[in-house]
Amino acid sequence: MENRHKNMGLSDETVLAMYETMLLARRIDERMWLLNRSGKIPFVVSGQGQEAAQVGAAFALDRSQDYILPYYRDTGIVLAFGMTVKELMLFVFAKAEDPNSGGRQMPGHYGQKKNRIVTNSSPVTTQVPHAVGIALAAKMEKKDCISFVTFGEGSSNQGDFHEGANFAGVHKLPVILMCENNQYAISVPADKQLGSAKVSDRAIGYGMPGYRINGNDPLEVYQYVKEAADRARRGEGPTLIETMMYRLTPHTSDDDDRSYRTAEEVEKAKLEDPMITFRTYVKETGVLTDDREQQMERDIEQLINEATDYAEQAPYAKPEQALDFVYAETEQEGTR
Amino acid sequence: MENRHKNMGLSDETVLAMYETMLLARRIDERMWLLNRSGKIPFVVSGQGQEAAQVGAAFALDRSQDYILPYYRDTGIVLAFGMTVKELMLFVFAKAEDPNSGGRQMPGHYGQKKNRIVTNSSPVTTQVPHAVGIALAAKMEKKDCISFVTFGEGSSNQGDFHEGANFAGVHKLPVILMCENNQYAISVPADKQLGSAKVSDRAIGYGMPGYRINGNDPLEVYQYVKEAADRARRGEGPTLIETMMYRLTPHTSDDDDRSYRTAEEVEKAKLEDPMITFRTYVKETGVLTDDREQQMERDIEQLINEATDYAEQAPYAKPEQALDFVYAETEQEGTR
Amino acid sequence: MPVISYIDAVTMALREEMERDSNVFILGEDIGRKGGVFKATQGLYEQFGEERVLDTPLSESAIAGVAIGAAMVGKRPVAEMQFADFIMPAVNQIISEAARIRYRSNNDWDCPVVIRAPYGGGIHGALYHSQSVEAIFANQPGLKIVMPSTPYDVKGLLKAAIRDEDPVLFFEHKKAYRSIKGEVPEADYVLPIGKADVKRKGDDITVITYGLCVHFAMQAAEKLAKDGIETEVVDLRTVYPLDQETIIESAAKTGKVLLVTEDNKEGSIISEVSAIIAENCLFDLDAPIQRLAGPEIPAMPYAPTMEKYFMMNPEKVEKAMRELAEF
Amino acid sequence: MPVISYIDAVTMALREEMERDSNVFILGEDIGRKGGVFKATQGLYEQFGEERVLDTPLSESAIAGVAIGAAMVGKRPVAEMQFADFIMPAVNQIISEAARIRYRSNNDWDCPVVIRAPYGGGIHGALYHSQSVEAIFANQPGLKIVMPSTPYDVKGLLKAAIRDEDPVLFFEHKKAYRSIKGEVPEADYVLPIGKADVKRKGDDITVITYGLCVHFAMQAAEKLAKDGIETEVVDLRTVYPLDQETIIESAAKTGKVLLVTEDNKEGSIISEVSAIIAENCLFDLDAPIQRLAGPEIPAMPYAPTMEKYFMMNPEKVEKAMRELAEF
Ligand SMILES: Cc1ncc(C[n+]2csc(CCOP(=O)(O)OP(=O)(O)O)c2C)c(N)n1
Ligand SMILES: Cc1ncc(C[n+]2csc(CCOP(=O)(O)OP(=O)(O)O)c2C)c(N)n1
Ligand SMILES: [Mg+2]
Ligand SMILES: [Mg+2]
Repeated sequence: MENRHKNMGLSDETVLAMYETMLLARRIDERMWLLNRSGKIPFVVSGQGQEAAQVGAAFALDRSQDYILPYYRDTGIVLAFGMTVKELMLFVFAKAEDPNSGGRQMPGHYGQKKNRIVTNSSPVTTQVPHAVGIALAAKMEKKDCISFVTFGEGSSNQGDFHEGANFAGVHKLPVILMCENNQYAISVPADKQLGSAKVSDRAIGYGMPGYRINGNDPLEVYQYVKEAADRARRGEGPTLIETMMYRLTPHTSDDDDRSYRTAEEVEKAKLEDPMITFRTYVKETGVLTDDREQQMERDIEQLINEATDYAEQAPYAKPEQALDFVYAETEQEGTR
Repeated sequence: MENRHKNMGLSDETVLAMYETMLLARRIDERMWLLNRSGKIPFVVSGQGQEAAQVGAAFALDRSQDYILPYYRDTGIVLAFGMTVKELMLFVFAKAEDPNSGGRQMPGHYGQKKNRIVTNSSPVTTQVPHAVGIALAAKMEKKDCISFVTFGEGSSNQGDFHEGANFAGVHKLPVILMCENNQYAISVPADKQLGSAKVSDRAIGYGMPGYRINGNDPLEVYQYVKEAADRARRGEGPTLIETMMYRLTPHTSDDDDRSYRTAEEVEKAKLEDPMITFRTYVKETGVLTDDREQQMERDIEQLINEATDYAEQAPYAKPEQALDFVYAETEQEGTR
Repeated sequence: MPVISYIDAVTMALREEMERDSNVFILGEDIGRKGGVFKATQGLYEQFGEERVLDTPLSESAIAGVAIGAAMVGKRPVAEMQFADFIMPAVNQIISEAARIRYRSNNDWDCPVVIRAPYGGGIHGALYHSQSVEAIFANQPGLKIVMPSTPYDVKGLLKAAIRDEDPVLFFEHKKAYRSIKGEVPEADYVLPIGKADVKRKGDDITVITYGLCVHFAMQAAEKLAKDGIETEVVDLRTVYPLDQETIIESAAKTGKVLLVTEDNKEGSIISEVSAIIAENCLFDLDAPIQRLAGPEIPAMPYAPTMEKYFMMNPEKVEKAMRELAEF
Repeated sequence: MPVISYIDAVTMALREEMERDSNVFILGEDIGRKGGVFKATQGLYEQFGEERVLDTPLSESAIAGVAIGAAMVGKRPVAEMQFADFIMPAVNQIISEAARIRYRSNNDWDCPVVIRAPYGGGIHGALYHSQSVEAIFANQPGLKIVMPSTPYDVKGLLKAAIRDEDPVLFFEHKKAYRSIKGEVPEADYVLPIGKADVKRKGDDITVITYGLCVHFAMQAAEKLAKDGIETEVVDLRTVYPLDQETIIESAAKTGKVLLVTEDNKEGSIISEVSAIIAENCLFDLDAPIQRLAGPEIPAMPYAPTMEKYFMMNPEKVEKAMRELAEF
């Protein structure tokens, strides 16, 4: 197999780190389903099948200064930006120590200021204008950072996508809009969601370049996001990147996908599972040895075990803690 | 001058009727400004410079069955669809007899069911999804009618434009979206409104054809709208048409446009005023004789004079009539 | 009479109305092939086909706006917002458009649209799948807001909403969907929108509430009855515009009123109920008008401890009722 | 102290805050070169440049959303909605986002954004340029809603809003813009958000209101004073969350309370005020809690006859005050 990453200027170590982050995201995800099916956590929203795009993109950003606005499937992105396995487990167990929300939000609604992971809500696509606002602030302050926001293809039909993208286009703001097109919005297939053939067809309507690329290939995603990031930093404005992939699991643990798609379709998509295809790549290019792989799997399992144990035993927030942080602390007396 | 309308299958009478409707719209508009400046009516919103696109489009529709969702500058369209000068004057004088709203809405917020002019509000672009809903109903009922909706280029940045256009694209609905790009949204020039070069660039993002055309030429607009209407009736879905023009007046009677654009710019645009250029066309192609023109102007003036007198003298709604029609009459007892 | 669940009453009403009137159609996210994320529309896609059971793009403003457009030309659309929390992008269409179409056109046009949405908490839905959103709309003449508590009321009121000549927001408590069951006639019937329903007669205290909380009040009322305290339970059913007559009558009769909502208190539906009573029957009152509501926080958190802390329940209602009775 | 108009106090506050803190910037439709459709931002584009006085595309959800994003990373955006009526497309950003950012992130993130909008009627604005929209937002913990009545309050409260650590909706009565003038110190000062202001002391009756209606109440109070009736006028200033203490204190003192709003009555701010009083000082009351408000119609019509019928005015307030005093 051809070594593609050398030409891109990526070292073996970086590519290995990408693979490891993807693998970690996948194993965490699998563990969450186990925990859910055994009744230990009430809810899972999954990123299986989307790790390549997530991790490829995250590695193309400046993880020391860029802002990310991930959506609920982006375990791979937040891991790459510094959220720990323990923190993720605290989140799904809804424990007080969860740094995303203190156990207030459903899993997947990421947020962690110290890692510049911007807090997200459930109503889809509201984060797009936020990303644009952060890019505007960066531009005003002549900072070198950019913002990076993700969303599903179904969500690209919300008004906020349009309004945010256009605002970014008018002011040539340093923001990357990445659509994770997993071909379904819950039960509705993309052709019933999108009037257009591609989400990337919308880019020209905002005066930005638009690309549809293979979201199962982390190297291709890395390349496009890197280019978009460079352009953003040069003041040349936003980019829309549509990454094609498949949602390998049901929408969430509450969903039964058999009512709207066939087992064959899912099986077929699994052949393109980036965890398989990229594993083949790192193995065949010699980036990952068998030994190293076994060690990696063992390490990850241990990490996840420890995190799970810790999170399971950690305390919930006290009932009355529900009252905290409606307004800034200093003002609560005045306003409550 | 070359006779263009013959080749398009338009008779001299039709072209003359187009010119006459444009002229009527212009003269009404001019009268409204006079009435405003003399303190007789509180507010004018103007369509000067946009008559060609409005009338060209209206004549391309089936005025016996299609639904129109005009915006506040579309005097030319509603005239073509059967609203009378008297009715328009009753509207601007806010009299009880106004068929649009009984004196409830500001001028320009058209609505007249018997002529299938769908009631419009002030928040821009909400009418786009309505047009799509009407087209959906037509499709469900296998009716031959289509819907036609207009809006400004600034308004095309609203979420409702995006959501409505996409819905129409997904379901291939018989609707025509026509943008009247008069190059300003109040004080903000189009390049500060639109990330894209053209509004029509957005069409591909909804899977529909998009055209930018000369909105000062009623024949060109007629042609494109006619084609779009034919396509819609054939079940081939929606079309986005961007008509280029210039807003020759301030935004409304409350606006002073000197703070954001130069007199030279306005003067230059006046050279393209469709009332001048299309007049030249109808005169030079022999559609309009000098005699006929003088008669036309006299008739229009008389029509407007009579309508103005009537409207001025007509009574306002009684104060308590403000209470009527919050809910359907039959139910008021139960719910008030 | 068959006993069915609250959600089955939703489905039954939709099916019967779609059978009765070919102008009725439904649209929303995942309501078609999947039958809705809660299964409220299950079987309808199969029965009525893709055109009358329309899976829409993920865009609530278009769902509302398209429904409004269709309603203006004679259709009877029933739009689903997947969760009440996601009605927010459609607020402009609902308030600026649906609520004002008849009024602004001086009765020339109308807009008989129904917008259904599951609301309420207690299902581990966290901030954005638990909210009560009715107060946002409960100041908009032209709108009606219906929030039924029982399967019987669901069927009768949803049918009435679909036949109503004006826009109706129809909020269904998602925790009630499967936990609340009751007798529902197979025959066709409608219940009046705009009328509260006295779910229990009593002379000592009045509890006025709506939705799931009606059941909490009924349970508590049974307990109090054992101690000789007779509670009148008024189910508002239509929370906007309110049925002043029934509210005033019951408040005047018992002189002791407890108002209950799952929503947070300030600016809620029960604030208006209190104001109506304070305006109309002040001198009949033997106790301050009590309000029992969620805490002043945006919505209930995910962690079970905090969710439970927020959520209304029979114990909280009973405690407040006893305090009022003893006042 | 110079006497300036209500709108000039807006401009002054914006200018001073922009001079004081380089993180403050303003954005909205036509606020730049044109200086705003009401001229509230006049001169700021010239003084601070295009970047800090940003003309935005015509898209309110983006205006709010972009402001929220910028606020989350340390900016102090002040967004203008051209008319309060056009805040509707931004409801999702305001309620789901701005109001919940601190809460949902457990205090990790915050959102110090101000959203200004002119509201209210009496200017021939018809249905969509006359509305009072505060009730839509007055049930959302996390938000604050400020509605000042005088130029002095405008300046002090707008500065406080800009410095506030949380999102503030700041509604300015457009009829007050030029008709209301008052003394405003040139010096820097802030007024407390969350505190009502007793604009006039009195022992006989209490009028509680906000915005333009404060002036109507003050005028009427002078007339009543000539007949020996002393009115206490409470200006809510912050209509959400309400200053319960001041409300309760004044209601308990006079025992006769009239609540006034320009909004229609059902579900309005004054309904909550009434509920607070009914809950806390029922036995201090000598008369039912009266509410004086607009009729239950969507918004005021354009025709002068019907607009006047809707609009609050000093005569209507005086009449209600006299009736209450005589009760
Ligand atoms: C405004 C809004 N409406 C509805 C929902 C419910 N919902 C959650 S995820 C989802 C589908 C999203 O599809 P897509 O954008 O393609 O993302 P994916 O889940 O496929 O990754 C829906 C409808 C929501 N969260 N927000
Ligand atoms: C949602 C909304 N926001 C703001 C306004 C105020 N407003 C009225 S017209 C207008 C500009 C519209 O520009 P454009 O769409 O280009 O139409 P034009 O007036 O130029 O014909 C604005 C901002 C409005 N009516 N609705
Ligand atoms: Mg998807
Ligand atoms: Mg324009």
